[in-house]
Amino acid sequence: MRPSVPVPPTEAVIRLRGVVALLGRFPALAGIDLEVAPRRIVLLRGANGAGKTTLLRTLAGLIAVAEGQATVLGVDLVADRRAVRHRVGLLGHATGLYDDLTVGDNVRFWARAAGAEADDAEQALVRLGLAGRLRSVAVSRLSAGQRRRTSLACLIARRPELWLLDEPHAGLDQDGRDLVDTILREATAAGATVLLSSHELDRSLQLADEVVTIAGGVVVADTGMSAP
Amino acid sequence: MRPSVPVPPTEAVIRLRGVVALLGRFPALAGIDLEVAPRRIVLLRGANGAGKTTLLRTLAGLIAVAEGQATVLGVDLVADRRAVRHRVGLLGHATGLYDDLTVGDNVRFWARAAGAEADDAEQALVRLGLAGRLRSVAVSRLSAGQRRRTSLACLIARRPELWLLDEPHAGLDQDGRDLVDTILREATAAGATVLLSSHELDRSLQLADEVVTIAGGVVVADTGMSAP
Amino acid sequence: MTTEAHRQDIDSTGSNGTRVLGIAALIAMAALALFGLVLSPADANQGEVVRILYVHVPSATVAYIGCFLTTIGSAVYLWRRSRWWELVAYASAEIATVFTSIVLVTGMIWGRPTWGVYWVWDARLTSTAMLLLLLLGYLAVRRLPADHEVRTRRAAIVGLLLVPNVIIVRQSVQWWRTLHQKPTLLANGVGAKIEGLMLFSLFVGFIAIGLVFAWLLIHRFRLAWLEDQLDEAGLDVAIAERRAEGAAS
Amino acid sequence: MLRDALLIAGKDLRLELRSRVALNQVLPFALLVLVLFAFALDPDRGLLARATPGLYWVAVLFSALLALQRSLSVESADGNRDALRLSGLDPAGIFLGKVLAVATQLAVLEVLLGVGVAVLYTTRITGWVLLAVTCVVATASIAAAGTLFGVVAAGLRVRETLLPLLLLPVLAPVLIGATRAFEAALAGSPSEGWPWVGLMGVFASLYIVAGVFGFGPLLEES
Amino acid sequence: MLRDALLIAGKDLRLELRSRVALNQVLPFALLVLVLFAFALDPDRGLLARATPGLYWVAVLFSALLALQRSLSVESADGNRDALRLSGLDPAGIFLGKVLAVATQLAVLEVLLGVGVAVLYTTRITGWVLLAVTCVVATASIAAAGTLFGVVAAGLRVRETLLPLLLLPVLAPVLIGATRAFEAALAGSPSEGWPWVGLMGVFASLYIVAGVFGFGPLLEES
Ligand code: HEM
Ligand SMILES: Nc1ncnc2c1ncn2[C@@H]1O[C@H](COP(=O)(O)OP(=O)(O)OP(=O)(O)O)[C@@H](O)[C@H]1O
Ligand SMILES: Nc1ncnc2c1ncn2[C@@H]1O[C@H](COP(=O)(O)OP(=O)(O)OP(=O)(O)O)[C@@H](O)[C@H]1O
Ligand SMILES: [Mg+2]
Ligand SMILES: [Mg+2]
Repeated sequence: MRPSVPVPPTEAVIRLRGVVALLGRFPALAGIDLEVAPRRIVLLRGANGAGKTTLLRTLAGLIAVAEGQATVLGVDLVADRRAVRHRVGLLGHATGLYDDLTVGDNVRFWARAAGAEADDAEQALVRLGLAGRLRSVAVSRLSAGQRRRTSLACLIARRPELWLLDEPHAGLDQDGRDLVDTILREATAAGATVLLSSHELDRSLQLADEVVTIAGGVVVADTGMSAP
Repeated sequence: MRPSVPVPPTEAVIRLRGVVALLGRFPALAGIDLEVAPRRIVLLRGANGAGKTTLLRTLAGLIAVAEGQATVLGVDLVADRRAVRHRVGLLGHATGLYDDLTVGDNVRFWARAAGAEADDAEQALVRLGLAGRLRSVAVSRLSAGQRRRTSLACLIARRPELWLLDEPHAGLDQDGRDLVDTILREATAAGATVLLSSHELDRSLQLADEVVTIAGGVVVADTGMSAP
Repeated sequence: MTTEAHRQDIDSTGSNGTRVLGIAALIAMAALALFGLVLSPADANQGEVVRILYVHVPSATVAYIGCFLTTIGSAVYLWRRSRWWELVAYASAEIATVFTSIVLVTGMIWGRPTWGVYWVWDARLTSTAMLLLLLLGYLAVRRLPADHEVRTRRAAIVGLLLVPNVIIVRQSVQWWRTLHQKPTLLANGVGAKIEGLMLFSLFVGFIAIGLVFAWLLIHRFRLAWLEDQLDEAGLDVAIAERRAEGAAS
Repeated sequence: MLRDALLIAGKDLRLELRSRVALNQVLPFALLVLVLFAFALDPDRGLLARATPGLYWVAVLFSALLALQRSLSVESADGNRDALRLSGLDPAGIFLGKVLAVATQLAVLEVLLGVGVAVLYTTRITGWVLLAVTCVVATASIAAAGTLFGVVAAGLRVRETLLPLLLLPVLAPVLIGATRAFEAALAGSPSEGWPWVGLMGVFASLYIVAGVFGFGPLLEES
Repeated sequence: MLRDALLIAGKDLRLELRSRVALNQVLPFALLVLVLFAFALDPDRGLLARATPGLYWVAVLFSALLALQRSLSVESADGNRDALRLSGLDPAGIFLGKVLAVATQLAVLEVLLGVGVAVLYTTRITGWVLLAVTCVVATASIAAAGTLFGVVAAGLRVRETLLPLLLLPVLAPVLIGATRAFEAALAGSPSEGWPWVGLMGVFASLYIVAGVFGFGPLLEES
C-alpha cells in the first residue's frame, strides 16, 4: 500500500449499511457495510462470484438497493438512484462501445453525451495512445486491450467525481497498467475518489490506500478509513 | 522462470517461418518465426495489438496463413488448417458458451462434441469448482470469472495435445490462477505443449519455460528452445 | 489458366484485344441503331415499339450467360480456390445484374403500350424479377463489410445456387397462364412470325449486345483483378508499416 | 433534451452511413415483400389491385421492423445500454433522437417503396396531399411505438423475436388507418381519409408522449 | 455424422426447452400475422377465403424466419462459431442437426397454425394426405435453405437484415408450390397438387445436398 495520507475529516463519499441487492432472485449482495472517504483509492477484492461487480454496479445506480441504506456522493440511492449516475464513471466488464463506429467517433460521442468538450475527448485519445492509426479504425476491429483502452478513454473524458472500476488493469499491457495507475492517482489528487475491483493483487495493493475484502456478498475484511 | 528441464530432442510441435496473417487487409502477423518443442510452456508477451491473439488463432487453424510456412503438431497449416483443430484447445477472449444452457449442459455438450466421455466433463466441473450450486445456473447468470472457469472446464475436458491460451489468468481469482498453473504443469507433464499469452508477467514468467516477445506482428525476442 | 500468368500480363483494364473488341462493339451498336431504328419495318400489330425487341431479347440472353458464368466461377472457386474464377464470378454477376435490369426496364417500357400496364405477375416476368433479387443478394454478400475471404466464400455459395434456383423458379411458374411472348424464334405460331429485316435486326442485336457484354465483362474483370493486385502490392507496404509499429515501441 | 436528441440521431445516422445496413439490406427486403405478396395472391389480379394499399403498409411495417431491430441491436451490444443509462443523457432526448433517426430512414424507404408499388402493381396515384400527410403521421407512429417497444424487447436474448410480437398488435390500428386513408386517396375521395389521419395523429401523439415519459423507466430495467 | 447431427439437434432442442423462445414468442407471432392479414384484407371475406392457403404459407414463412434467426443467433454469440469450428464436429453433421431442430419446431408450429387458420378463417379441410406431405416437404425445404443461408448471414453484424434478403427469393418457389398444393387439396383435386410436391422435393434435396457439402466452407470463414 501507498504510504498513507492523513484523511481529511470530510463526509464519506460512499456510505452503505446492510445493503442487499438482487440479481433475479439471487441476493448477490447480502448485507454490505462500507464507508469510503473522499480522495481515497479503495481496492475491492474477493473470489469469483463474491459480488464485486454487483457492488460496483449498485454504487453506480444501475442496480436497485433491495434492503439497507446507501448514500453515494450525498445522493440517497434508495430514494433516487438515477441522480448519481452522471457523476460517477463506471468501467465494467463490458465496454459499451458501438462496434461500427470508429474509436474517435465513439470517444467523441460518449464524451459529448456526458457533457464534456470535444477537447476532453481529444486529450483522452492522446493520453491512451489512440490518436494515431487507431483513431479511424472501427471498434469491431480492435484487439481486446485496445477496446479496453477506448473504453477507458471514454471514461477519462467525462472526469467523474467517483470512479468505479471493475478490473481496470485487465487486458492492458504493461504501459497501459502503469498509465491506469497514474491516471487514478491524478484523479484522487484532483479530488476524485476511486473504488476498484481487481484480482491482480500485487499491483493493486501498491495502488490502493485501503482494501476491502468481500465474500458471499458481505464485507469480510476492511482495512478501514483510518488504517494506514 | 522454472528451473529448466533438459529438452528432449524431439520434433518441434510448432514451426513457423515468416508467417503472415491478415485480418481484413491488415497484416496482424507480419512475418512470424517461431519454434516450440514438445512439453514446453511458452509465454507470449507483447503490447496491446501486437498480434498475440491473432497468432494463437492462426495456430489453432482459425485464421489462414497468407504467406510463409506453418506446421503445427505435424500438420501443414497452409495445406489444410482444419486437420489440426480438433487436436488443439484454444481459450480465447470469448468463451464460446451457450447463454441459455446451464454450466453443466455447456461443459457436457462441448466435451461430447470433442469426443470426450461424460466422465471427463464431470471431472472438469469438479476440478474448477463448478460442480455445486453453479452446475445448474444458466451461463448468462454467471459472473465474469465464473464464465471463464466454465470455458476452462470445457477445455480441460477435451484434453488437447496443444493448449493455446489467451490470457488464461484474466478474470480468475487467486485460487483460480493457481489452479490454472497447476493444470498447465500437469498437462505438460502428461506430454502436452502450452502456449499462453499474458500481460501478467510476474505469474507467467514463473510458469513459463520460455518467453517469446512479439511487437508489430513479428517476434522481437525469443529466449529460445535451448535457453535455460 | 494459372493465376501467375495473369498476374503478369494485366496491367491496365485495356489491351489491344479489348480495344478491337470495343471498336467492334461500337460499330455493332451503330449497326443495331441503323437496322433497329431505321431499316427494319414497324410491326403490323405493335407498331414502332417492337424495336425494343432488338435490345430486350439479346439482353436477356447475355444476362443468362452472366448467371451461368457466376455459378461456374463460384463452383470452381470453392473447388479449386481459384481467385481468378472468383473474380470471373463476381464480375459476371455485376454485369448480369445490369443486363437483367435492362431486360426488366425495356420489358416494362414495352409492356405499357402493348399490355396497358408496366407489370403483370406473369411467369417469365416474375422469374426475371426473382433473378434480379438473387443477383442483388449475391452482390450484397460479396460486398459485406467483412473480411475478404469471408465475403468471397459466402458469396460463392450463393452464386453456386444461382442457376439451379433460377431453373426452379422457372419450373415452378411455368404452369401459370402467361401473357408474355412465347418462344417465337423457333416456333411458327400465328402472328408470331418474325422474318426478313426484323430477324436480321434481331441478329445484329445479339451480336452488338453480345460484344458489349464481352467488353464490359472483360473490363470489369480486369478492374477487379487490378484491385486485387493492388491489395497484394499494398500488402508489402502494410507489412513494412506493421513491423515499424513494433520497432517503434 | 433537444441537444441530446440531435446527438443521438446524429450518432445513429452516422452508424448507418458507416455500415449501410438500411440501404443495402432493408430496402431490398421491402421490395421483396411486395413481390412475395404478389406471388401469394397472384391468380386474381383484381384482388391484388384492391389490396394494394394494405399490402403497401404491411410491407412498410415489416421493413420498419427490420430497421427498428437494427436501431435497437446497436444499443444492446456489449453494455451500451448501461453506458446510456450512465451517460446523463435525458431519456426523453434519447427516445426522440432514436425516433428521429428511424423516421428519417423510414421516410426514405416509403418513398422508394411507393415508387415500387406504383410500378409493380400499376397503381394510379391521386390525392397527393392525403398520401403525404398519411405517410408522415404513420411514420411518426411506427417510429415512436417501435422505439418504445423496442426498448422493452432490447437487451433480452430473444429480442429479435420479441419485438415483432409486441409491436404488431400495437401497430394494427396504424395499419388499418393508413390503409383506409390510402384507399380513400386512391379512390379520389380524400375526405373519407382525413378522419383516419386524425386517428393516427392521436395515436402518434400518444406514443410520443408515452415515449417521452416512459422511456426513462423502461431504460431503467436492464 | 449422424451422431454429430443428433448431438447438435439435441442441444438446440434443449436450448428451446430451457428458454421457450419458439413456444412463447414465435407461435404467438405466427397467429398474429394471420390476424393481421385478416385485418388488412378484411372488408371482403370472399377474398380472404380464396387467399387462405397463400396467407397460411406466408405466415409460416415469416415465423420460420424468426425461428431460424433464433437458431442462428444462438451460434453466433460470443465465439460459439469458433468453438464449433474447433470442436471437430463434422460440418455436415452440424448442418443436419440444425436443420432437424428447426424442422421439428416448424412442424409443431404448422400444426398449431393450421388449427388457427381453420378456426379464424373458417376453412373446411380436405385432402389430408396431400396436406401432410406438403407440410413435410415444404418444412424440409425451408429448414434446409434457411439454415444454409442463415450461416451465410451469421456472424455478421447485419445478420438480422441479411437473412430475409437472401432467403425470401429462394423460398418463393416453395411458397408457390406449397400454396398451390394446399389449394388443390382444399379444392378436392389432390392430383393437381402432387406435381408441386415433387417440385418442392427437388428443391429440398438441392438444399440439403448443398448444405451437406457447403456448410464446411461456410463455417470456415468467421
Ligand atoms: C417487365 C417486363 C418483361 C420482362 C421482365 C421480360 C423478360 C424477358 C426474358 C427474361 C426473356 C428471355 C426469355 C428466354 O430466353 O428464356 C424475354 C424474351 C422476350 N420478350 Fe420479354 N419481358 C418483358 C416484357 C416483354 C414485352 C412487353 C414483350 C412484348 C410484347 C416482350 C417480348 C419478348 C419477346 C418477343 C421475347 C423473345 C422470346 C423468345 O423468342 O424466347 N417482353 N423477355
Ligand atoms: N439468477 C441467478 N441465479 C443464481 N445465481 C446468480 C443469479 N444471478 C447472479 N448470480 C450469482 O451472483 C453472483 C454475481 O457476482 P458478481 O458478478 O458480482 O461477482 P464478481 O465478484 O464480480 O466476480 P468475478 O470476479 O468473477 O467478476 C455470482 O456468483 C452469480 O453466480
Ligand atoms: N481491419 C483492420 N484494420 C486495421 N487494423 C486492424 C484490423 N483488424 C485488426 N487490426 C489490428 O490488428 C491487431 C490485432 O491484434 P491482436 O488482437 O492479435 O492483438 P493482441 O496482441 O491479442 O492484443 P491484446 O493484448 O490487446 O489482446 C490490432 O492492432 C488491431 O488494431
Ligand atoms: Mg466481476
Ligand atoms: Mg488479445
